[in-house]
Amino acid sequence: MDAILLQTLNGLDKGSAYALIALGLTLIFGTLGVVNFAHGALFMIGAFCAVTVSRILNLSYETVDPTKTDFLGNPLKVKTPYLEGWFGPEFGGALIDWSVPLAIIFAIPIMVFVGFAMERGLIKHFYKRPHADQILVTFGLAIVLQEVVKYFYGANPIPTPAPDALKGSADLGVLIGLDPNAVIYPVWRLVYFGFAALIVGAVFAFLQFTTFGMVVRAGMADRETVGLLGINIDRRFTIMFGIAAAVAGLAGVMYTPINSPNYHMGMDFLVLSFVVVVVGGMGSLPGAVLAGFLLGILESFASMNEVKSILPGIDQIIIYMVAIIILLTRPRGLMGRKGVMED
Amino acid sequence: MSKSTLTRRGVLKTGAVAGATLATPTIFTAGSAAAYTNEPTGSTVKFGFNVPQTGPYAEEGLDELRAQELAIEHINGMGDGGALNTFTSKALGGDGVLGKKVEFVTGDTQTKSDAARASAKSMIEKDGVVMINGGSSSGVAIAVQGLCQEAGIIFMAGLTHSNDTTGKDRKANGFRHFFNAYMSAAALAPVLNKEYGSDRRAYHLTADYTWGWSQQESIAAATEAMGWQTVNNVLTPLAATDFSSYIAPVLNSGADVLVLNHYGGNMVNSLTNAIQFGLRDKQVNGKNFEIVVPLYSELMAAGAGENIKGVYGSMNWNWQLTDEGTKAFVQSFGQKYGRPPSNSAQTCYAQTILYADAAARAGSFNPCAIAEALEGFEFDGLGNGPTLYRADDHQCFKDVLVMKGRDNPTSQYDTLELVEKTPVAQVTYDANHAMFGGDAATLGTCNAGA
Amino acid sequence: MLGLNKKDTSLLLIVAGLALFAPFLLNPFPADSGLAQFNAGYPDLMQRFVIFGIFAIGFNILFGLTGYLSFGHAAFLGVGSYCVVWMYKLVDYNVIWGLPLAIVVSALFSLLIGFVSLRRSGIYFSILTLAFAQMSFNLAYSVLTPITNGETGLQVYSNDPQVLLGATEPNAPHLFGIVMNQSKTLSMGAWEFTFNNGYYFCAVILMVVFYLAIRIFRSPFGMMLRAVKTNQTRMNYTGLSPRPYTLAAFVISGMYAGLAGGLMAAMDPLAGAERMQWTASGEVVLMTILGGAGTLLGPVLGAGFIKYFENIFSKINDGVLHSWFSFLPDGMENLLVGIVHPFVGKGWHLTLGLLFMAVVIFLPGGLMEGGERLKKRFSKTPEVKDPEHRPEDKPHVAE
Amino acid sequence: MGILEVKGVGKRFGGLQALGDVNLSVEENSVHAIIGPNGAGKSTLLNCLVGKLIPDTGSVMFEGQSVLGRKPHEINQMGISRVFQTPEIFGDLSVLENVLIPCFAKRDGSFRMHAFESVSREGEMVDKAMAMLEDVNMADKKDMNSASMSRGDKRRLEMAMCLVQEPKLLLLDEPTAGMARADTNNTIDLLKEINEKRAITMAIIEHDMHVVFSLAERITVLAQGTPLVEDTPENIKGHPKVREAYLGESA
Repeated sequence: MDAILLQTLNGLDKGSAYALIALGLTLIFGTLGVVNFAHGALFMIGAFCAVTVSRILNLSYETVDPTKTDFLGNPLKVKTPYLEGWFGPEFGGALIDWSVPLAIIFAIPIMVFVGFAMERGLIKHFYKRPHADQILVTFGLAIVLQEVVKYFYGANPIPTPAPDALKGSADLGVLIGLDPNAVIYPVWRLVYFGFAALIVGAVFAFLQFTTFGMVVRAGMADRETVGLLGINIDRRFTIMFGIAAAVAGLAGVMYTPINSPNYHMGMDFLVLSFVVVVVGGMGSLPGAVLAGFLLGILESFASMNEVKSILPGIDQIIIYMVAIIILLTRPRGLMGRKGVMED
Repeated sequence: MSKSTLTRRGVLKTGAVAGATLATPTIFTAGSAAAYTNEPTGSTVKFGFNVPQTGPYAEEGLDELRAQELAIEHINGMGDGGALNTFTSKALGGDGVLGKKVEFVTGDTQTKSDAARASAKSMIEKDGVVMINGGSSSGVAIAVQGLCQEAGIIFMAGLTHSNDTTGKDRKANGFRHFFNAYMSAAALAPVLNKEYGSDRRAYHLTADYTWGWSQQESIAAATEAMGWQTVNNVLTPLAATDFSSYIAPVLNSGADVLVLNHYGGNMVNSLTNAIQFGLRDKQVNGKNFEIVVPLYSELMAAGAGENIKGVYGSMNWNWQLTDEGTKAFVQSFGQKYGRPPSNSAQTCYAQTILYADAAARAGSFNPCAIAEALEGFEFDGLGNGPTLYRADDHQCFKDVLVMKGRDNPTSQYDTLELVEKTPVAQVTYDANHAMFGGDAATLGTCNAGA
Repeated sequence: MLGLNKKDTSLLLIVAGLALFAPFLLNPFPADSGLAQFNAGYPDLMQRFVIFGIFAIGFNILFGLTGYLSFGHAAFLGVGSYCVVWMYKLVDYNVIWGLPLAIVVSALFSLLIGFVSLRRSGIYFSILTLAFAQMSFNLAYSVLTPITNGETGLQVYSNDPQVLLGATEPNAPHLFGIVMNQSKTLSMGAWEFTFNNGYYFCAVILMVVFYLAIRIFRSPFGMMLRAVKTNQTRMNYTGLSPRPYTLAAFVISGMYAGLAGGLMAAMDPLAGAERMQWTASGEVVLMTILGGAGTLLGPVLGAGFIKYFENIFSKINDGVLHSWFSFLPDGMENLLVGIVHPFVGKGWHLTLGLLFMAVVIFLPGGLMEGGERLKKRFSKTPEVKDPEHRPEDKPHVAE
Repeated sequence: MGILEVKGVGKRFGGLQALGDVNLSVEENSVHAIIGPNGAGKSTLLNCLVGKLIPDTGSVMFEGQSVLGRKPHEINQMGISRVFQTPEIFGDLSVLENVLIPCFAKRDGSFRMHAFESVSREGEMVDKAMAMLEDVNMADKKDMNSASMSRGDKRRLEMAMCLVQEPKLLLLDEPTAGMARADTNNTIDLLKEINEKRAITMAIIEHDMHVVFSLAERITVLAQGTPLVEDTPENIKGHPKVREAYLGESA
């Protein structure tokens, strides 16, 4: 019982990342009809926004501590962040401690800008090109982006911890009357799930209740007709691309305390997020979110010892197996529309 | 630096020579004209450094490359000579090897057996290297070692920790300076016993490929021998990035120690996730819950950040050692690159020096002569204290370090503290040990190619 | 000749000529000059050019003709390799046992995967093939280790049965005694040219399969495959069933992949699981698009292009750069090295990524289109301006 | 007994009764028009005939054999060809190849692995295709990329592709939609000629009454998924039910 509860939580948490990435991918796909292999790179750039903010907050001046030596035997240079110097260790330290949540504020404009730049500078010219060309050019872009990040930040993972207040774990089992230690779950992962739910909700509300969203939804359904109404759908689609980039970026920012970010984390998620999108049904936003959570949960359950002892290695292939089964039984994924991406 | 052939005058000269020789009659030379593969004929000899330069281990590879370049400098008599000054063998005189200046070429293994073999082949076939050194995974090491055996050159392994490299996959042309999973286990077990007691229940998470199994088998055997129980061993996919679903059940399994048989990105993530779940803050069976990471590396420790505080693991070598060889190497490396070397860098440095020294002692670059010179070679002064290159399996035997994540690091490089230097006798095993392929494992015969 | 028209015959002859003289063509620089870094005429890379050329030719029969984009062809490559190494282990080092088996097994495997995956089209098909290939890779790396030797890769051990191994037989892959990794070197002054048995073995096979590919392209079957790509509705209402045609193309391309994988193991007796990873499938997709999907020669060019970058650019380290620019004053030298540094050596991925983008932006039809534009410019025929035609134009099939 | 006998065919889409109890008989060598206002179910009926849709009830017999449950390509192989409202051709292929494909389909059936024969050596097939192109005055365009042709040419090409199969029944979905008057008349002449010379039975769905009355020997009027009347053009012209269905006039 507690094991099932735990794995459900894990599934929801994994699913959150899948769902957020797939959501952005589907937005781009549904509105622009572009297969964006660089979407994983956007996730990665978001994560490195957090790294950068944390580095900036940690900018330090050096003082020499003659009592200690460094690895060469020279007097040790001790670094003190400017922030702590300016605001005192109390408040300055708190700012540094909260660098990941603070990074959200910086990441949104940066990601929107990156999205605009990508769409206007590159993707725009590929609307009418075959999907294969789109794949090639965005894949090339993804490689370039990750190599640039690697050049500046190295290939090693960079630890980017959560604020102290949100570290550690919460005993959820006690809350529902189970034994202590039965259902222990990391606080930050709960935050991540809540954050993902918030973002998903916000995107849906935005599309559902604003005029802008209405036009975009109409455009997703039938681009030409909306264009005929004299609405500048292209401009709106550019904005959608910015939003999709921001969603991927925020998913990345918040992911950094869960796993130390590295330059290839985008590629790690890319294949999986495509599987998620396709299982959900190309062009269907609810489908992407649903499939994200579904696959996250299935993956978590597949890694339980009880399951693995019956089917060794099942956790290695579960996602792909489920994808195959769903695609064979439901031709267009869980919630896909007819005629999208079947040519 | 290494290849200064394209000077302006050089270009003109080669151009002229080219024009002249086009008319000369063609000569067919079968590869067998030489006594052995890539016998150096000119005034230089080429080493091949095959390290991961792209992919997750790129940083590890970069550090290996730094150390290899430094070793070449020292062999060629540039810089401060580093550990050559402390090395017990004095065959190298700082004027290259056997009167030849040492050059090097580099390749990218991408941490894939296929790509590693491709770049190794390119170095052998195109650049004519006499040895290959480097790498940061056992799969790659075994694949390239096999290739070098076939091609008839020497392979000086870099970071490879699987028992198989000098176990069932050992090769006459391959040599390993790095320690292995068995040694890790042998060194760690007594320390764990001392720190955590003999009544512990261990839960293993193991990367689902040969190295992971090899390490898990070794650790389980060593810890069980001192009274621990192995509650469970769960295999995790190599591609896994989020280990939450493997870690969540640990707390309720009755285990009070978690052993993470992971390396690289896997280790960084699984350890980070384990700390997130607050495992080390818990009490199980009336004891503090503990985590062990049997194989540490500086770079991965840096990647895991503060999560490694207080976590035990083992290493081949660390820059904090105080022997003369280590000090000389760290000083030299630190002056040049502004950072302390990692243990994989030290292995590659030592391997390059050892190869050059063996060639100098053997008086030839013939791989069989070099193999003979390395087999049973005892030396000191390269770090780790007295070391033996065992003839039976081409494995180095030396002290193994038990490390612990430092609680209060003073700098970004000061992530681990040295707990114990396990003496070599304690980590020595028989060459036909069951974990190393038993009696069936043989080196085969040395292949000089050609 | 051989049932080909004049144009195709000359194309075949060009490929044969290129393959035959590759050891010369790929080694244009004297062996001891600084530019020798760019020489690609050593056995391993030449073999790779040819083997990946075969892989891409086969992939193009599926993707270039029918438009079905498979992301799982690396699985067949891996299966081919495993077959050949297993034959080494069980029978002996003669490649004659393994290669046919590699083709047969990969045909069966692709029939199975193709039969299931072709129930869907478009990206759904792509993801299905991707899923099958990733499952194969993940299992080969871990659970199936008894069959695949997992991470280390399948190789021959001295205690393997090798039932037919004779006492005098070479202990390396060979064809009736012709050892694959043996080479002869021809020195002409400062130049060195290497002639490798394995390379010529692959090159002969390349010519055969290239010839077969031409025949397929020109056959009614090839025309039907192009019809599949263009308009399946019309096909159905013309009394033709698209699926068996597509499945046949899938299996043929799977056999090409299996053959290529088998040849990899024939050149180098080790089969690694990474060969089956999605990145390997992606690589052949990139090769085909980069060279020009639907063209006969394009995929071979694309394969050569990518393998060249992987093997040549990755080896240019700072030391090499310094030696190139050493004739300049120190400041200039360091500046130039600094500029070039991020793009070579460990940065070769960056160059490759930039080139992908450049090719697909400026040459929508791949390298083949670049070649054609050059040809047009030099033959000075009046160019027909057709700006509207351009963006919609898919790569012209069957050049 | 007609060449095509439709009996009691009905088709529902969810709550919508698209076709209800349609009966239709097409005589051999005749031209039979199916007319009706928008939404009358003409296209649904056509799709039921060619295998794209399977009717819920009723039977469709072609030359005494049922077509129900057969796939479109099987039905085509029985001898039913279809011309679309917007021409469906093989855009990437040349004009000649477009016509060659149905030639091969006719000769080799729905699938054959003729992978190592050369198209250019199939002289008989090429001759046949060329002859067809001559007939529709497109021989000079044989090497053209068919996607770059005018709409009229595409329509002619599609017609040629159907005719070269020598079908027994040709189904035409608004063959003159969007055409100028002169082109429409040309098409009428072409279809007449085909019907007479090649002895091909035709069923036409058409809006343009001019076309219908120029060509058809019998007309079926559909309204709301059911046939109102089936009669000769003369009788249909003045039929009160037809006027009502089309113009909303009460009788």
